[in-house]
Amino acid sequence: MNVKVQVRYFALLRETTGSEGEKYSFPQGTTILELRTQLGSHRPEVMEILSEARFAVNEDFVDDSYVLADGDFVAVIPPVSGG
Amino acid sequence: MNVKVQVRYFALLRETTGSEGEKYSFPQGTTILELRTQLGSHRPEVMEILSEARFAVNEDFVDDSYVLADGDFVAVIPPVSGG
Amino acid sequence: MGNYFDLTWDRIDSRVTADHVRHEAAGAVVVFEGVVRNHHKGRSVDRLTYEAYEPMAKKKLEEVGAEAIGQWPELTVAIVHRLGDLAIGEAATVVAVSSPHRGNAFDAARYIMDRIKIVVPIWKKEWFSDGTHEWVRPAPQSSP
Amino acid sequence: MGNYFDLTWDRIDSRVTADHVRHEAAGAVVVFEGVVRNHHKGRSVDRLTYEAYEPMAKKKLEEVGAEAIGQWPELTVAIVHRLGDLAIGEAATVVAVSSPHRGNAFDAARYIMDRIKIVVPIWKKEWFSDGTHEWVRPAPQSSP
Repeated sequence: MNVKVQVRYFALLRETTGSEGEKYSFPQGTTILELRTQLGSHRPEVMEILSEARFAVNEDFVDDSYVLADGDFVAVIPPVSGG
Repeated sequence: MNVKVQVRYFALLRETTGSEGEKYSFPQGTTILELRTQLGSHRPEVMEILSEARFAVNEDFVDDSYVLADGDFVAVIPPVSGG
Repeated sequence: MGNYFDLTWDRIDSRVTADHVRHEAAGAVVVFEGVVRNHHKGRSVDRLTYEAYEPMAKKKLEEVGAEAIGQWPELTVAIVHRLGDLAIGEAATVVAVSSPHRGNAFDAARYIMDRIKIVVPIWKKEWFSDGTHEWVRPAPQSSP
Repeated sequence: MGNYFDLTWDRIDSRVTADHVRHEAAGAVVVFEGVVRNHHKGRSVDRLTYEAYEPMAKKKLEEVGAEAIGQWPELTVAIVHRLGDLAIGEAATVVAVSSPHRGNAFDAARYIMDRIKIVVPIWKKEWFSDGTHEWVRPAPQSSP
């Protein structure tokens, strides 16, 4: 069985992909590290941004070992510059 | 020849002396240290305040070695508490 | 009155932000305003655009406030961050803190700003006077 | 606009004080307000009276500002100190500084407050709720 996740892009990543986000389906057990790699191979133009980005799931930062759950809302967070 | 100075009191010192200040005449060569001692012997009730006070002449702090000049305006500055 | 955290698309009134933290036991109020300036790294800037992952940004502002109160329990904190297009001189962030004593108020305001720049998902695009624009890549020493 | 130093017998409007330091190259504005609080060393306070050696106090505020600008040349500084009778919640001092970057603005505002409490001839009398009153003898850790 696969897990379905919603991936959301912001700022530079949104503009470079020309997309607010995408829905993906991954095998159960897929981690953020694997997601990071998959997104990069799917969109080579954002590989560098992805390498610097953190990921948030359901509004909290997660690390690369986080295992995706069905229905997760995954935000890709390039280095922030607020304040 | 003597030097005439105006001594000015503020805050606790003004209230304790019941005076805004006094005019004094001292022998030439009198220092702030000597003034401090004289004021204290003249008004024993303010000895302790005087021992903690700094002195300003013509709106600048001076140290105990300052020699009074005729016409000096001498302010006695108890520890400040502004801000 | 009390702790307050908000994102807004309207101009921030720093007086209103500060009023949230005023109370009778607070002897010190420190207000920080991060303002759009007309230059960055030697380049002339015309305006800025701020974009946020809004629900997470709101939540992280609240968390940063809670962290500060954890460190300085007598603190009251208000943080407002602006989104959208900002002209030179407009405030992007206003942080107001109150405390019985000033040392903690200064420490807390600075701590909050440092943390905002790390954990709050908000991004800034600079529109330069030469017609180009760029999403800011933060460097520790480059920020207001 | 620019550096500004004043003593006043009227309520201080911190917005007006802050407006003195705003300019297009200033990315950071820090405003400190020292506010009359309802307690001091565990005693309940009703109001305060501030007295100054006025010409010297004005001059020393200017000197403190000049010292800060000497250390942080990009700084703009405004300092206003209140005199007379103040109620709880009213500002006794407002210090506003602007700088291109926030670190210097925080450092400078704190420096200025520390210096004011040493070199500016202003004295504070506390009127306690028990009917007594006392000129404050400063202790480094006791001030807002």
